[in-house]
Amino acid sequence: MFSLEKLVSIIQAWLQSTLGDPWAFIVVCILVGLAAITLFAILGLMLVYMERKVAAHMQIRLGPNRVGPMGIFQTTADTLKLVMKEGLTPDGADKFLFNLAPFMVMIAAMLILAPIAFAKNFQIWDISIGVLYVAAVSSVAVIGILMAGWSSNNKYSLIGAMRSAAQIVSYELSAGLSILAIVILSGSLRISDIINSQADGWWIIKGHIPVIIAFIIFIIAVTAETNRAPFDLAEAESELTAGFHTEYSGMKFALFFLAEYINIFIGCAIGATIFLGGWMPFHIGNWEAFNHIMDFIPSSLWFIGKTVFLIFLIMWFRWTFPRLRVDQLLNLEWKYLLPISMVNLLVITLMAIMGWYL
Amino acid sequence: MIEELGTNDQGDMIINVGPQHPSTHGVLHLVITLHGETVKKVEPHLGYIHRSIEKMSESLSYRQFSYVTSRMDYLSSHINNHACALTVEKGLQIEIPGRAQYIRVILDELTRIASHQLWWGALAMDLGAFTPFFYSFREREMINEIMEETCGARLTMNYIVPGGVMFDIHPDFQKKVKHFLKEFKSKIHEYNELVTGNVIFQNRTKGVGYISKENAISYGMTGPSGRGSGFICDVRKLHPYEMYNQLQFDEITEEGGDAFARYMVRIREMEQSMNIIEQLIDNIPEGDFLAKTKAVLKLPKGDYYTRVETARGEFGVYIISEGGTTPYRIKYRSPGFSNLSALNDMSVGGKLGDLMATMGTLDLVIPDIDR
Amino acid sequence: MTNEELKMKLEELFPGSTFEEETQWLTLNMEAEGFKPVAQQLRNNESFNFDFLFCLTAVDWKTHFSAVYHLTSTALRHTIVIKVKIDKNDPAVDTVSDIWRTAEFHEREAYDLMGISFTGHPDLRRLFLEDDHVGFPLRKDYEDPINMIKL
Amino acid sequence: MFLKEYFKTVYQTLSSLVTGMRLTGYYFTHTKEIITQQYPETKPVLADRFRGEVIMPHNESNEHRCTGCTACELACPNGTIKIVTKNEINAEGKKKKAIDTFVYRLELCTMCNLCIQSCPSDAIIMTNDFEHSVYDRRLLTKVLNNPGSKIMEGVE
Repeated sequence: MFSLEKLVSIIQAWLQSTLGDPWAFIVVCILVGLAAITLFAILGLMLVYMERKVAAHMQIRLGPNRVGPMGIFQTTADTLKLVMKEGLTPDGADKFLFNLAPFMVMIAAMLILAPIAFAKNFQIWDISIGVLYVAAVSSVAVIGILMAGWSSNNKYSLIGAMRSAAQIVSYELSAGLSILAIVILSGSLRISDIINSQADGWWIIKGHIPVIIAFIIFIIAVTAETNRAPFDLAEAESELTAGFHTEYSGMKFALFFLAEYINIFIGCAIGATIFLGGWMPFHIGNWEAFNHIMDFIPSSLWFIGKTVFLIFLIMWFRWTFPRLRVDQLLNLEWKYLLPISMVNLLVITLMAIMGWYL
Repeated sequence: MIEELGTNDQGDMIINVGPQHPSTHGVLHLVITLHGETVKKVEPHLGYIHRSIEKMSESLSYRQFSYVTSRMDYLSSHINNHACALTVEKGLQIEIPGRAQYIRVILDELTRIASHQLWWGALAMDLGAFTPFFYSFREREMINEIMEETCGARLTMNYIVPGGVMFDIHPDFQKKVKHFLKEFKSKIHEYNELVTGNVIFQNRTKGVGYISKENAISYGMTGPSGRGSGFICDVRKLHPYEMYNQLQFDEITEEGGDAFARYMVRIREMEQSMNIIEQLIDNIPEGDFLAKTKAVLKLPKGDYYTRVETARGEFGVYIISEGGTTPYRIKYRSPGFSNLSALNDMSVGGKLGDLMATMGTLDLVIPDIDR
Repeated sequence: MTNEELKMKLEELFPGSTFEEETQWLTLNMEAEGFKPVAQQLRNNESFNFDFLFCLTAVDWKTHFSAVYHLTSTALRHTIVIKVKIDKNDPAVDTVSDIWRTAEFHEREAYDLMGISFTGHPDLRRLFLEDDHVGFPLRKDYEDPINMIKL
Repeated sequence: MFLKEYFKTVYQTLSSLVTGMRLTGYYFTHTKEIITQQYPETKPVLADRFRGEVIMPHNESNEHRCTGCTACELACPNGTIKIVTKNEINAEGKKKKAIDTFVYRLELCTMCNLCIQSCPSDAIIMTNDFEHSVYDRRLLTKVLNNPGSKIMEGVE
């Protein structure tokens, strides 16, 4: 059976035996970095293509269909075009911050990749405070967006950045609280522990209605945090033309664009890990035979499948709903999501104490 | 000209929305003063697509001048041509054949439906939902095909000419129109599911861009925008032309005065238009489609004013003739121009997003405003 | 009110008003001087109640200008046309934008294209053309050798 | 009471959102509803009356029906048509007016069909051709009568 775990351990063993202790570690680090960047590029291309196809089919269109079979090279061609374009810096812009901002956004997105378990025992860094780390780092992205909006010296950008800041800061709360619900149930902040606690069933099934509520709130919060419609106020193109990245062009624009999709992927990956069991196959209690069959599907496929399902859900939102207004957006968070998730957290704590889950 | 400073004394931001902006639907230029997110002042700057059609028409003959009006409100080009033809016919006192009247009214109402469909998609797009646009275009395409078959063009038809219509209708016309009505009736529930009932949409439009009835009249807001405030202004009812007085249909008014009321007026108006077409489509009388007219048309000296109801409101053609072959002075009273003048009043105090909802429900067509 | 009643009432209120014959609607001719009070009367007098100014335009008659106001009453459903004669050399007339709000834009348009200045208008600037444009295009004597093509 | 209202709002909100998603979901899964026409491969079927371009039909012996009466030139609102006439001497030795060149400037044409309507001898018609893009603007100025063409017998 194919397993990423074996592949990694073979490579690691080979490096250890040929290079010796410090060098092998350094080479591993470089390899991991390269793999992460490659993963980003591929993910970006795949997700943009997926988005365009999903959008097209919902809008009774065909979508990209010219470059390559089914248009699969369309996004590659677009990226090539963006790479070749001139990266303009406006005259009145703060040049240093303007050029730094896309990298800030990108680095923030990359950092969250560390604790994500892509497959069984296939994780860059199984940090003991994994969930906390994710919550902390994901709010760093807003600095990049604020930087971009402020330094562009464009009023549309500034409004977009301010909206984005207000939005991310607010929705961080309910995202954190809904993650916390699972932390209470599983009793650990470590990602691998959370996944292992779902060996006899995913939390969304084991946790009954309170966890489903937490899951819905989490999905809404992720949509908002990644600035996706119906919460795409930061770039609301019918109001602010393109929001905080109005002035960006070429590769710097591409980095923002990529970061948006990476953020979606990461948000959905976290959601899949916490609520849907990550790489954990679908297990039901003590049905040994059924569980065994499920184990035959590689763990990486389970993870990717769940993540793609969540990504699809978020795309589905985008291509169905109109955009909220800025005050409604904040009302939704502070009047509805936050109280609900707080009460929900209490209920879940009670559940955890009394052991009211499977 | 336009303040380049960016802020005024009170520290408000001054932003140019347009002339290149996704939600101004063309080259409308609004200079808005923003206090944070709150709109304090909206000042339209027009003229980016001003072609001085009124001056052009002074050198065009009475057969030629109406084609230009298709380029004003391009979404109700039929109705604009109709108004021009009616004015000339009034001046020459031509009796139009019954068949031509039926064809004109059916095409007018089809144009109205097509215009409202496009508006529906564009409004949803202004509010951030992209998908409705494609659904509305799917149905609009059917109307375009009917137009193409009968009139020979899809947008700027120039089909209604003084004395009747340019050609007879296509043999398939009745069949296609009935097919369209059936299809559209089976699809209109999608409009309600996707947009009307959507809670986000309702929150974005209810109570937004309010204008009272008195103000609407004072600003001369006509058409669905005026009727959304309860202003009874349907020219088809008040000053019936062609055979609108023989038809059974309701004038749709809503009392809300906000964006949602204007939205509902248009949605319900589409149903009324379908109702009108249904009454006519099976009864098109046989006979001539074009009355006999002289080769060179000369309007007697005098003033001629015709008002018709386009998809956006009351469209007036005011011709002053000195007895020559060309108009001495021609004035087009375009509905969008008056509707736009109320925009400042409607959007002050709202958020930036509300401005887009207000503009969307006013259904502005910029060439119609600039002329 | 019918045209006859309107005519009588108007003659009673403004003695000496002249009317045009054989027109679509009752047409009142007047000079620019006394226009504003008449307009106010037409709007505010209960028996007229002309609250809807549906068209405002200006015409260049070569010897003089005239501003044409089409008014209708949404409650009483009668219509009147007022033609105000304006001097060619000093084209000015009182604004009605404080009576009918829609006049604000229509007067700017008339100012922009015909060059009639409306006294008391809150914001009389060019609407379509650039602020530094020379001439008023809808006047009959306007010449623009570059943009106007004679066919 | 307050709680009941609150939950009712939440329920209505969610159900209205789900209704919308069901519709887009339906179209996502039903690919037969797709209406995209792939243009260069599948050409659109245009109606006979579709006005694309003015042409002057010629018969097999290179004859057209245009008498050079300039009715179309007068009817055109944009000066799209320019007719240059010449005097031809026919078989009986009489002078007769005939067209030399029939200049049609496609870039000025608005397809209003007034020229076709005004033509007394049906010499010009509209075609369905709508693919007018060229790399040089001069190519849009066309001469509609073929070189060496003559007026058809019997057309006055």
